[in-house]
Amino acid sequence: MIRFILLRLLRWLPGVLLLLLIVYALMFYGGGDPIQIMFSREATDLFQPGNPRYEALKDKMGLNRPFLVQFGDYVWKAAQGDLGLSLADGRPVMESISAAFPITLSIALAATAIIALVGIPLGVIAALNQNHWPDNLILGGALFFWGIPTFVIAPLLMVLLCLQFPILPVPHGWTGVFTVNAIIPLTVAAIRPMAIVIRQARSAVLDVLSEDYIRTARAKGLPEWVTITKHALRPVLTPVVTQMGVVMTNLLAGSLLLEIVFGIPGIGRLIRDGILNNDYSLLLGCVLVVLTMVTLTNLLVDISYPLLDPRLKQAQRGDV
Amino acid sequence: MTSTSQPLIRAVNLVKYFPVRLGAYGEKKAIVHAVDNVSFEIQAGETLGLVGESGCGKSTTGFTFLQLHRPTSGKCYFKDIDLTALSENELRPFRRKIQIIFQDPYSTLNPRMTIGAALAEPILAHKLATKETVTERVVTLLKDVGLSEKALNRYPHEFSGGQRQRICIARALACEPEFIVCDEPISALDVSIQAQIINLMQDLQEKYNLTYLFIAHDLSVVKHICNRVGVMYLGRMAEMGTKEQIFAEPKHPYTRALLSAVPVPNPHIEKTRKRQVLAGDVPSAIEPPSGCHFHPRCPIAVDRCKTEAPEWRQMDDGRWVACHKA
Amino acid sequence: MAPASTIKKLTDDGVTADEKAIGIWRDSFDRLLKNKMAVLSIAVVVILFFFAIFGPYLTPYDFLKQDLSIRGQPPSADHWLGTDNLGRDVLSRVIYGARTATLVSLLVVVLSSLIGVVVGSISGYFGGKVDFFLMWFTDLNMAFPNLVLGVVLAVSLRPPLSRWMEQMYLSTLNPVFRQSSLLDLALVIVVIVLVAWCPYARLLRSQVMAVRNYNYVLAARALGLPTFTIVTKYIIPNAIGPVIVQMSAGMGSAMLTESALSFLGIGIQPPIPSWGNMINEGLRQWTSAPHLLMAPALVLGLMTVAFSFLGDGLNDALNPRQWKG
Amino acid sequence: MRRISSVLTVLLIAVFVLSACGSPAAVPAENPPTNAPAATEAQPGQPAAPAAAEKILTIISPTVNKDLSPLRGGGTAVRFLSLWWAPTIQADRTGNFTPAVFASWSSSPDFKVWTFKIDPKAVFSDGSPITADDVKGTWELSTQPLTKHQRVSLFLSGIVGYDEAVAGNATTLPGIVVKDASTLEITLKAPDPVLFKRIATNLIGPVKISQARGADGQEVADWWHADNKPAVSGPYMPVLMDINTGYSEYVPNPYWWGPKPKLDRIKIVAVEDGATAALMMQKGQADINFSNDLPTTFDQFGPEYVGTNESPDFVIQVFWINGSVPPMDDINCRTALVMAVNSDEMFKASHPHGPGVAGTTLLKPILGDKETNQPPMNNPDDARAAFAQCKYKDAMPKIYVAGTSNPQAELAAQILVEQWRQVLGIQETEFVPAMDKLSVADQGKVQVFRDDVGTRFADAPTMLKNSVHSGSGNAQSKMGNYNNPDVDRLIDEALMLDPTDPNRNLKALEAEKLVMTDYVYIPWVAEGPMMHHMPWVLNFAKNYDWQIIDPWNLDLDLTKRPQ
Amino acid sequence: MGEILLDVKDLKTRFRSRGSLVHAVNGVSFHVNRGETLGVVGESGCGKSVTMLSLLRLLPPAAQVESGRALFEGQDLLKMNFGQIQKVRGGKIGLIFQDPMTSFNPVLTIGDQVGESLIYHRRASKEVALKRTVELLRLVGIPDPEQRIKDYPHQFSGGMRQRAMIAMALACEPGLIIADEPTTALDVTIQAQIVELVKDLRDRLGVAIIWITHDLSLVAGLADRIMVMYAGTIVEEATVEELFDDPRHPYTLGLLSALPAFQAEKNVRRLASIPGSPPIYANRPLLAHFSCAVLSPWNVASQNYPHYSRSPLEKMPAIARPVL
Repeated sequence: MIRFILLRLLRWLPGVLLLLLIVYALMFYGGGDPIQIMFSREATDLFQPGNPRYEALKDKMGLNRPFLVQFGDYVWKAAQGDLGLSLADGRPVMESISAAFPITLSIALAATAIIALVGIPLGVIAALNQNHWPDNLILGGALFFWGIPTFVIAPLLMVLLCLQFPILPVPHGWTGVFTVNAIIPLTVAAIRPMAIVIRQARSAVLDVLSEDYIRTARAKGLPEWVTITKHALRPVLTPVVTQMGVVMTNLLAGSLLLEIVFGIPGIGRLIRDGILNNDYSLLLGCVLVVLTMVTLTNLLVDISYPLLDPRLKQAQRGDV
Repeated sequence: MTSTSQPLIRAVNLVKYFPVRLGAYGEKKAIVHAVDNVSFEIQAGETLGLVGESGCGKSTTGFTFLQLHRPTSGKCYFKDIDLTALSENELRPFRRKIQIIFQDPYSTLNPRMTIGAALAEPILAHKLATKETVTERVVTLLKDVGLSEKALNRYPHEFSGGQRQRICIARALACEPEFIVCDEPISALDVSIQAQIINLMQDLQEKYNLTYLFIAHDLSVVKHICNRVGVMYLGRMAEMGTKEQIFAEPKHPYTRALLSAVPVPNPHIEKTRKRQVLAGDVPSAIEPPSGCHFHPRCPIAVDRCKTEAPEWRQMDDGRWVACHKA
Repeated sequence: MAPASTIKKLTDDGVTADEKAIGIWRDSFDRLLKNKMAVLSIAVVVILFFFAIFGPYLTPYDFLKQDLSIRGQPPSADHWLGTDNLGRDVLSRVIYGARTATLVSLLVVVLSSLIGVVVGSISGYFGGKVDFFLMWFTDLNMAFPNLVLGVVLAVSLRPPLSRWMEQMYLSTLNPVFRQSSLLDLALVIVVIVLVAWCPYARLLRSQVMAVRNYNYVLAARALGLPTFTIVTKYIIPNAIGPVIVQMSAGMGSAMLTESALSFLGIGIQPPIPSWGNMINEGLRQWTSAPHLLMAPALVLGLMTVAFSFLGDGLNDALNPRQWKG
Repeated sequence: MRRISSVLTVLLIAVFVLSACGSPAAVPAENPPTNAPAATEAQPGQPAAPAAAEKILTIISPTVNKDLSPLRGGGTAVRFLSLWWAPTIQADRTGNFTPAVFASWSSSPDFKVWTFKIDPKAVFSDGSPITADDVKGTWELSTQPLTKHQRVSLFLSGIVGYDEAVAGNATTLPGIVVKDASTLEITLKAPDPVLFKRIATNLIGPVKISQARGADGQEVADWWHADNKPAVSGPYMPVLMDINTGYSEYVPNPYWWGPKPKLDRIKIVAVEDGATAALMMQKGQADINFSNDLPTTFDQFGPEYVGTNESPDFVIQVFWINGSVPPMDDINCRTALVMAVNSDEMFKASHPHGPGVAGTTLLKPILGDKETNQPPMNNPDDARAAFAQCKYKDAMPKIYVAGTSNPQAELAAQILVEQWRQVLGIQETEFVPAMDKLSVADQGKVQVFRDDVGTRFADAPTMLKNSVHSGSGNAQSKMGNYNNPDVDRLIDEALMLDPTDPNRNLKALEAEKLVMTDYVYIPWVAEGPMMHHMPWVLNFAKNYDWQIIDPWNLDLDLTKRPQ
Repeated sequence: MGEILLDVKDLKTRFRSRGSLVHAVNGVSFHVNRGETLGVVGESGCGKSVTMLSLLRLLPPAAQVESGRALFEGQDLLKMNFGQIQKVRGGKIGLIFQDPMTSFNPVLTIGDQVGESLIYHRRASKEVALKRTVELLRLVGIPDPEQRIKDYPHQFSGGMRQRAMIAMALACEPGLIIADEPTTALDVTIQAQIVELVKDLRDRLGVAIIWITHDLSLVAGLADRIMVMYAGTIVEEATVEELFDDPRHPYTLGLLSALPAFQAEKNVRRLASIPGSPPIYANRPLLAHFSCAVLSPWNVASQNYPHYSRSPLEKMPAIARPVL
């Protein structure tokens, strides 16, 4: 198991470095001038190239060194947990990320929990009523919400629930998962991936229901609910957990739109800030964190397979 | 016809191991001993049957001989040419001489190709006919296997299992082979169809002087079609001899057990005869038992069998056996 | 299940009397036409394509024409979907947006599936180190959140490309290099393709892995057919089914990604309309002029759903697992 | 099923744990009780008022400001600087200057040496008096490059020693001499008759220098953070800051030496989305927007919401033309492009409810209608005629329009390019929302920049000096090193003259006329600061620095606010 | 012996597929006596499995019993409500399926599955069920059953799994066990083991068995009576000796003569074969086209190319022998 985890991480490490290098290069060559970035546009004239103040600062920040030296320096420091200072606000990137990351993670986890608690049962209900009205209703609903982009559904929900039927305060910022403020963002975060999970759970249940062992269970004369809960739902878990892993990584990484629309100070918004300000030290830090999280999530999903499916414990696979 | 001293096909100490990883997280490396030191030779025009239970490596032997899997060690001679020494490109001209018929006719034909195209493909690839003459050749092939030329423009899913197996045979014949590996060609078919295919294969053998390596788990079929029979157990050859030798007086305890297990379509015999039922299951090919692989199930095993693998030796009557007590 | 038409053919005289062979693709298509939702989706998609191609010639207004005297009008007989806050006709813009969306999603799907098919089939057929490396790269690409990658690429690639186009124009005076909307389109497409090819590659790889071990591929190898023939004639046609399904779903998600990028202001730049930037503009005045948001959002939603249904229909039609009893 | 439930349990526990550490310490607007204890601790001598009667003002900040240091001189954070930092000299809404930290000031006759006296009542929120050393230290600190003060040159560039300090070569300004604890003497490089106006701002208001400056002469990190209990000089003081969410809270400063503040608490909430902000305002969850304006918000709340001071508009928004880049290096082309545009249309589209007026000339907002030059004429025919002369008319390089970073600017720019399209048939335009989105290599290529230009007090030569003088950053960076020697000469001469001398304005007008015939800008709008406050906010006004004027006067009419 | 346990009359089952109907079982009548072993032989797609699934109403949704009667211990299985049929399934009739790999739930332990029916049919506690499971596993010859009940199905070998399957069918001591090709997926030595085990159990427990297979020789030593099915109908039914000694129906004869072993003694060069292919209803996904073509096998059996028509068999009536 440890070997497995180590191998996995080894597989990812060069990749993460490569991606970092790409992003670094893109921002370094394609992005704007970091010094000018550091000052908002209101007084850029002081920080034009050639201006002594500009040059003094550039020298002080080590921005005159060659590209690879700067990148190597960055990686070396990152390995020691120092992600450098943000170009835009001069604060340690680590500090911003450690403040933002738990928020994104808690949104992702909470939304995943919602999706699991609501989406899976709905998918199962749909499967059990295949081609009857509950199935059509659930699938139709899922498809409907799937068709609406996050950035449309968010303000619509807001206007609906805060203004038209004023039952909730206008959400802004982030006050924690278990606050009124979080209801709308979490709903929005959950609603589109839930559509996928519902469909996935439904087709997984349908697949399982056509398996021989369900017929065996029925041939044993088990009550139908036992057949469903004991025999049908457990095997469904594997594909659904895979899907949840995908949902989770998407939520971790793809909260960009959500966080922008609701002004949630998470990683997504940091990324946005990084891009808007060409703040590549911030952006790189975020990329690093997101990649790490995605890697870890994938790892967790991989590790969980054998726990969910005992067959895999004795798995035998080709040596590649 | 080649002389008996010069076999068409010769496999010498053929070994095929598959490395695998075991366990939920692939933490353990292991090796599947699929084919372990198997040797045989087949004369031109002869049919060698290869029998054994599933997982004993009989199909792998066939695939490995055809270089569809590259052997771990050992040599495969086709008319004195060592196939194992050839690269994939050098092998290509020989491919047409050595062909294969698979077990499951449903997965053996490309569902997106018409029968005509599927049959024409190898002929054109080996330049055995031009584009103009290829149709004629394909029609002849179809006739050979008892299908009409109407089949030309049809797709595989429009045919029944038996017809598909006919098409597969036609395809194997398309590039005029000398040697065909028949990998359980009838076991996926219904009983009534099996007989048709067996007859067809026999007819074709006569017509084109084909050499067969006939792999099967059904002993009665092997008995019917083969000249010589090899019995495999867990990657190794247990016994090989003429049909009469094997079926009339098996020397290896496994052969005996195998023969005894086959049901006889005669209620009078079947209800009274004493069967020798082997205990236990076939062990895993990943960690095969020490010594003689068969010893844990062998009714006549002695201590020596546990430690020492029996030698593959020729008996006085010409048959080969791997048993200390034979 | 067998379509009725084939039953008739077969039962006429017990054999398939008419000599026209029924290919498996054709068969799948027949099955697709049996699916009501899929047919409806096809109709919607066809209408979309129609408007994407001919739309701009059918609308009475120039999608760029500003007329401040009629800014922010609700739908009326003259302007069916009203006007935006610069007095442009929303209907004309939505229709032109269809062109943007169609162009982007079609090219994205075609390009990314091409890349995916090439990578996936190489990876799946050859296996081993090639596979390891390609899948490592694909996984990596997939792990990178697509919107983030898209944003980073869009932000960093645009300036040098735009510079290059300008140089090309000034040296060749070819008006093609003048179209910054072309650059936007190309960039959006590249950005989406760069992340969108991964699922295709993965899908095709697993399919190829499965198909590679099918006996007909082994048979083809045993027949000594060239590798290229085996891959192109035996493996890919049989592995491509799920890719086609994915392509349909991919059309919808490409449209969504395009609009998300445009929404973030890094996709199609105004004044060229895209549903994304129209939604972005419309969102700001949602309460006062809902039609500005609803028009593009509804069309976008409809298209996404249609492609999704089409994908489901294709899945049913192409997936042999569903043919059973 | 066991496994399902255990997985879900783990997931839920993880959510709980994370929400505990993930939710920021601050809890915005709608539930004050949660952080009331923390807040009351932080305000000595100020008994907590009963919750019901508490007047809590909520201000929306359009960005998350991670840096609230008063020494930055830019960004949206400075918009509420006057809440907690007193200005050196107060500029009121009518453009008059009244004492603040500096009680009085005088200059030598040649305007080269100035003396400022600090109000003896002026104290920091820890009770310590504001001294001349604090002012000197603050100003020196502001000039350091690492302090990154964005506007320091506007205020202090004339002082002897400024150039060394600003390049990072010196940490002190020899031009500032502390005469005694409450007296400063400032020596200038060149005469400046209006220095006291120039420094009348909150942006260089004195900070407690022992807190702000470290031993190395540089700014102490985060000294301004509420957790570090900064000694502030304004009517309110911060008690809580969450820089990651952009949330901060302020309560009255017990040592404030001016009139008693009327509010019990001020909250600043970062809301980046304009629609959300508008929704919050509508529901009474926020009172002032500082400000992410949506044109539609104005439609919704009306001109009263937009509001403005009656102060003279010193700021005009302009599309500057970079004359060094093709096609703008051809005057015919510039003429055509300028003449093709109707500024009125641009203004109407972007500011349907005001405030302000369509932009005309640079000096009209300062000098008024009587003495002014004629603005460039909008005349399509002349534009076309000029365009016909343009050498680029057949191979028009693409025109980049930079700085369309807010919705109004974008609207105006869209009208602009549409008029070019309609009149001249120019298709090749591209918007660059923020200038720094361009890489260094591209920045020289941009032909049109949207930016504001202004003067912080009604002075015509200063306005021109800041915008079109060849030494100004504006002329260098946005106008492609625009250099008209005659203009420079006239401006330099005007600046030396006494403010009461009528020639000061006449020379400026003469310079402006020259600039206009060079066709280097397209005016868009002349605007005063927009208010963006709901009707229940009382006594709210801003000056040209976007500072709240008389912040202690800010008040709320709770009866009007929706609950 | 002699008492009729199951009596099926004129059973018709049809498959519905987009507008067309396929009669997979077309008027089948047979009976099983108490303690008797009935062999059901036929090629794939002849309807032998569907017949048995119809009895327990375990058909896939697309299939439907059209008419018929199936009296089991005096009650009509086809008319029972859901609760009643559930009591019969597993309780009074045990089922053994062909593929023991897919017929066990891969994520539940053997112990969880084998004795499960006891909990619902006999209201046994979990402990009792587990204890009984151990007994059952020992009965079917699984070594060390106390440990093996904690194993998952994939940890069993094929033969073991089929043994466990038999144990599962025996759990509630049913009067009848329907074994649907239980040894087809097994190797010949394992098949011999299973056959011996079933014989042994049958003799010890006196349970009636319906053994479905395509292999005539397999049931030769096992069954008391044999019923040959072809295309949804019974073509011949006889005691095992009668059938092998004196096959009446050409199809039976054809089946027998197609067995290489049957002719082994005669040492013929060519095998006798039944020309053509048996009609098939959708049992292979890719054969969907053919499925519907063959609505009633006897009149459209010649769905192949003419020279492979099944002419010798056409129009042959089903020969029913008197029930012994």
